[in-house]
Amino acid sequence: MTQFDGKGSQVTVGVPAGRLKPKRVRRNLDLTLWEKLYVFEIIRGMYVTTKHFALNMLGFVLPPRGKKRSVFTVYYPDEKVVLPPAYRGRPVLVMRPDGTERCVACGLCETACPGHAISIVGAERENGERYPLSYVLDMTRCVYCGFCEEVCPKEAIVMSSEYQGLAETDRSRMRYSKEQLLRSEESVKGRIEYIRRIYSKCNY
Amino acid sequence: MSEIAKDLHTEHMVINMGPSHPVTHGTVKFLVTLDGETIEDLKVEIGYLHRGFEKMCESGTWYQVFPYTDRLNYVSPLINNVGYALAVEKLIGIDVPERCKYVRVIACELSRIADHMTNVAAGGLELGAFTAFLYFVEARELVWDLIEMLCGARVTTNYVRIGGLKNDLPDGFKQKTLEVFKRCRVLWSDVNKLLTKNRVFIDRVRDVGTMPAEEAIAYGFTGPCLRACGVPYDVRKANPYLVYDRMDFEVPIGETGDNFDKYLVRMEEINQSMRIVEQALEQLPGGPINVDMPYYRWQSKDDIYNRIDSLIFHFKTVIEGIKPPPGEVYLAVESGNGELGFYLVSDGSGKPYKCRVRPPCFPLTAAMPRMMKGRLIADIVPTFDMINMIGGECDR
Amino acid sequence: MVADLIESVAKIVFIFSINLGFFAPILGWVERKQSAVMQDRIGANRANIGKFTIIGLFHPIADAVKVLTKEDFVPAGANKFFHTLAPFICLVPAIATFSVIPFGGQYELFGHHVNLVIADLDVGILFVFALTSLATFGVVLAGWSSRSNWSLLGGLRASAQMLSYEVAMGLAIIGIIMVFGTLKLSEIGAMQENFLHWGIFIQPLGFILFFTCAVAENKRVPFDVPEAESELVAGYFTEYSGLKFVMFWMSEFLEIVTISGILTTLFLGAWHIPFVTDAMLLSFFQFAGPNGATILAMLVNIATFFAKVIFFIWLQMTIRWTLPRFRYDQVMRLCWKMILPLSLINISITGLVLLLWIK
Amino acid sequence: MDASVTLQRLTERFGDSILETHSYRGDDTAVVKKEDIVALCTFLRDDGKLLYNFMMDLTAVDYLGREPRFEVVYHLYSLRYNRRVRIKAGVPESDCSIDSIVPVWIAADWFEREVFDLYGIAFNGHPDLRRLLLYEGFEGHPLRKDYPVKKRQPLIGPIN
Amino acid sequence: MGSIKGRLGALRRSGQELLDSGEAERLLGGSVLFTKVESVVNWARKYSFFLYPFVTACCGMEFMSVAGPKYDLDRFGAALPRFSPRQADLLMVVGTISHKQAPVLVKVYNQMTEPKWVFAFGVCAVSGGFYDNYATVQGIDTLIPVDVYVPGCPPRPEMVIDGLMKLQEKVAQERWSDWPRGAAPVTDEAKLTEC
Repeated sequence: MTQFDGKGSQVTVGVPAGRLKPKRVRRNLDLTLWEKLYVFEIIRGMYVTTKHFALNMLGFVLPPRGKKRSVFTVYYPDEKVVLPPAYRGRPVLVMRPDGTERCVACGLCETACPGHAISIVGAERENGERYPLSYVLDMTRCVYCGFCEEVCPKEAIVMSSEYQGLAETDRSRMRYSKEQLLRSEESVKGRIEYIRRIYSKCNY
Repeated sequence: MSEIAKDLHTEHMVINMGPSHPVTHGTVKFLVTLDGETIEDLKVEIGYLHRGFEKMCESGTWYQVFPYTDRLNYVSPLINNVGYALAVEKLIGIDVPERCKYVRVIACELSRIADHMTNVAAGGLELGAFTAFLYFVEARELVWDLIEMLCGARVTTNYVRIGGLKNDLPDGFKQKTLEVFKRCRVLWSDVNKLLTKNRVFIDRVRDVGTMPAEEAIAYGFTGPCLRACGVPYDVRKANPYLVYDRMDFEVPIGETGDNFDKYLVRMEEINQSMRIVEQALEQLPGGPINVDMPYYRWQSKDDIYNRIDSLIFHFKTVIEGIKPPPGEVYLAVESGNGELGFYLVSDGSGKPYKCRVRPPCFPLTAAMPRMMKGRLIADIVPTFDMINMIGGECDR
Repeated sequence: MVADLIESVAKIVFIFSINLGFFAPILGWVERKQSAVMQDRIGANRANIGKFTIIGLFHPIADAVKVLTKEDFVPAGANKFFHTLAPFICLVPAIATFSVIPFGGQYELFGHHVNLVIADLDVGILFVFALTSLATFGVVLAGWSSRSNWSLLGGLRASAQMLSYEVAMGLAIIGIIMVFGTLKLSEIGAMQENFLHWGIFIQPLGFILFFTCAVAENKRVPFDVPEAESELVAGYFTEYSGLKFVMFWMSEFLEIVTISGILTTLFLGAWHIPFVTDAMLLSFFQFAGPNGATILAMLVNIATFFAKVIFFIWLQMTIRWTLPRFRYDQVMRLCWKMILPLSLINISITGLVLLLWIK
Repeated sequence: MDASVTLQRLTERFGDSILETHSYRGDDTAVVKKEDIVALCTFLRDDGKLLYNFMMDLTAVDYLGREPRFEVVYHLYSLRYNRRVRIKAGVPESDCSIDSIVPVWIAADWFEREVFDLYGIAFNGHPDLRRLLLYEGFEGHPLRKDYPVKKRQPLIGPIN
Repeated sequence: MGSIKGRLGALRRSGQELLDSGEAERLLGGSVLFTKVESVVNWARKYSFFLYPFVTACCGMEFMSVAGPKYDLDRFGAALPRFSPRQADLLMVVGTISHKQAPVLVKVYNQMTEPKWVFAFGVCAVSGGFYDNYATVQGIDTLIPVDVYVPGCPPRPEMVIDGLMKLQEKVAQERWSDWPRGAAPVTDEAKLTEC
């Protein structure tokens, strides 16, 4: 039964707590003599941990098919994790084939960014085209929320799947200028397809 | 004995379990007055992670609040997103399509599984069971892979939008979920074997931090801690939002409200959440996931790229923000720690006038002195872990 | 005379090189690696010289060298002498106790009688208890002299726990002494030649009780209440840094080895291989001539002794990573209300059986 | 509609002290005078037909430029009847205080301290009214509309 | 005989100031032994960080999974958390530091024993992230000297491991004259309004 006029979001009045049929979790857990003695439960616990130990050690000798070893760890610097297409990594500016950036310095990403990480100075070329004279993205303020990619009307800035080489030993080197942000179209092609698919008309 | 104690003139030892202490996860200070090992008096001081959530919400548009809601209860970020989006939709009076409701329920339940796993793991870690902690961190890693496939980020998801979602379920999601749940159930049973019947663990958590039901209600307990006291109050059953009324799941309750009950309720809720996700994946309907109303939901990129009126309208809504009708609304959702309420006041402008979050773990932390009076100092550890106080949510 | 000198120097060098040189650093690595693989992860394997990482064996060396160059910190106002003395009092008993444990039998080598134990005291077990009670002083001194609330609490808890568990350990061992009739560890070891005479079959309850008390005496996990990370930050060694902090760790690892040694000697038939008596062993190695045979037999016996020690070390490590921690009063209750009565019952049953059986 | 049973019983019992009631978007709301807030809350908790035993949330809103500048908002929930109500009490800036409802629900203790800390509304009769989230040396109440976002008062100064 | 006495006389001056001025090398002729010992010690420090996890906010979740099974920080010898500042050498500041927490952070940094490094984990520790308001410290390098900054909110475990490897490179090139660093040069009770 909805509580108010039809159009509002459907928060119905459900079963009050009194008449709800709950599931009791505590009933059969009083300690039998078996559990009062510490020893047997400790042995059961050690069985679990030793099973993990044995399986993992075995995993080194004859690894399961398709994996190098059965242990869950990824040896990061040597092996990399396959990231899903949705992953939001570092924001990058997309470069047109002729080397100029797609961005027309409209400033939408600058307003939509919650952390005010982007600061743009727009300018016009002689043929009247707008382009960003300077485009500074402060990586110390960016929180990878993806709003800039979502609002950009020109697909000029996208969240690439790069996440390496960002750690620095001094903070001033983390304010990326236009040159550090530019990426060729091919390298972010996957991401652009992905954007077109998720924001396409069929989802509305 | 008392006359001997008189001239023993022993005075109490005051210990400062400061914010940077292993048990307080870095955001709470306990001022403990000790008589030997028993706690005479406990003063709790919070606010070490107060980051000005409400002030930042009031200075951004309605859309820019989403990244801030991720960081409230950062163990289950999607539930905060969905809660805020539902509150704004209730304020505006729009309703999202069916498929979007199902995907939101799936996202919420995945986040709840991650929340309960992290809490039980941290509880085990603080008591010394480091292996159980790492088994559940491994299980949570698998659940996070699902959330990363869905939303693009592991912790700060920023996935839900007002009137819809950012993107639809990726393909192959259902098959991967069933795989992940199979492994999660194996790890769940491992931790269950390690902890539930283990006399050492039971001794540490049984009859510690007990709370009778009426007092729990008076203190404002909600969520697993209230259900552990035997009160079957769950917002998903009391005021079912989205499609929870079509889901068949049970609400586990305990008996005495001590830490062992809280642990058991959370372990049971992990199973129930897995059941809900599987049912939701079965009944998932087709159709769009966003409401087609340009005033409240950014339009699709096809329109923006090709039509000039959509482009102009897109500029207007992004710069000024959407404008819900003036008014106020309160909506509660069931988060990992209890009832997470959003109280929104809108004055018709693009910025929220007031965006209040009712933090479920706030009253639980307030009741810590009541639970700890007269207990031993070592009892603070399991009690504080089992109420799952999250800095971002408690201090906002 | 010279032969005796050589023999004892050889034994001392052998035991201390095994103990301090091999076991102490390796156990740090074993604990990290075993706990890692048990928890589905890898553990330290990145430290490399050139391109060899040899599964992380350089990490204990890296730890040691780093700790040597760490700042040696003494808290303000703390008594520097006691603060520095405490770790030594903790470490010395852990090393010295191994001198009483026989790691092999008695052999005739080149006409000289060789008894593979450093100090064959006829009050072996008593000596062991004397030294373990010394370690309590080190812990309490560390707790008191660091002038901080946490270490004081840690020190108090440690003193209460270690004292009460020494009593329980003493009573748990009396069953073995009654059965074997002697305190001399080498004699106890010799008597367990026959597989069915192993201590664990004669005194199963005694074995469980002694094992629990030994783990509690060494403050390992279910009983690591004095240095409970989550409650008392780092317990009695909160204020220690650098080498002194690692000496507390070293004493803990060495005590693991010592406990494994005592357990093997008393309960698991010291250096005997099951169903193989010394005579059979010597006859088996007859081809290598009398002296060669004794040397080979000696090596085999030493190897079996250390195999059993490694088994017990592995057992204690597994317990370390499986169980959560007791609360302080539960540790006390377990000792006085469960282990003590059980060991008294154990003594009375053993006495009854001895009376009826032997008579 | 049974939802407005609460408002009916409230207007019958406290007719004069209730200034206005509405049910915007289905949330029953009653704006009351701040003087008899405690009596009203006790009635809401103890009345047989209402039984609001949960005090879910207590917060304040700063309507700068309107006469009773602040408004303390209580959200209550009845477990037995599964109903919610919102009580709002206007608090003028001149006499910036209101009676504390800790005697009615003990949960209100920290909520009131937080409102005092961030808005500066004093609660008379509160057991120990101190700052909750901010530190003692902080002057001013940050969530007021006239407090600038970036006005920092750090305890320890920066290096550079 | 005289030159040896002269050399010893030079060494008798306070070792510290001698090391800074680099005169020791000129005197000892830059013997290979001097740099060798230093590189061995740096190698050892590089592969055995005892971590002090100063965890406050959402980055703590990512810190758990970095120390967890999938991205095992223990592979670098750095996952042994020591909660007492005396025994720790790597202070990992994980999450947002509010002004109320700032004195605690500076006190913990001062309590740490000497060869200590600071690892800013996450955007809030690096620069206050998107909490540019009255409550948050705008970057912990305004309080304590920081060695490595890792952006990201929260940073992926791979970015944390990148940061740790960058710190290891930095430690490998350190000289003994860099230590001791001493306490954090911070003024107490500074009341800054708009900054």
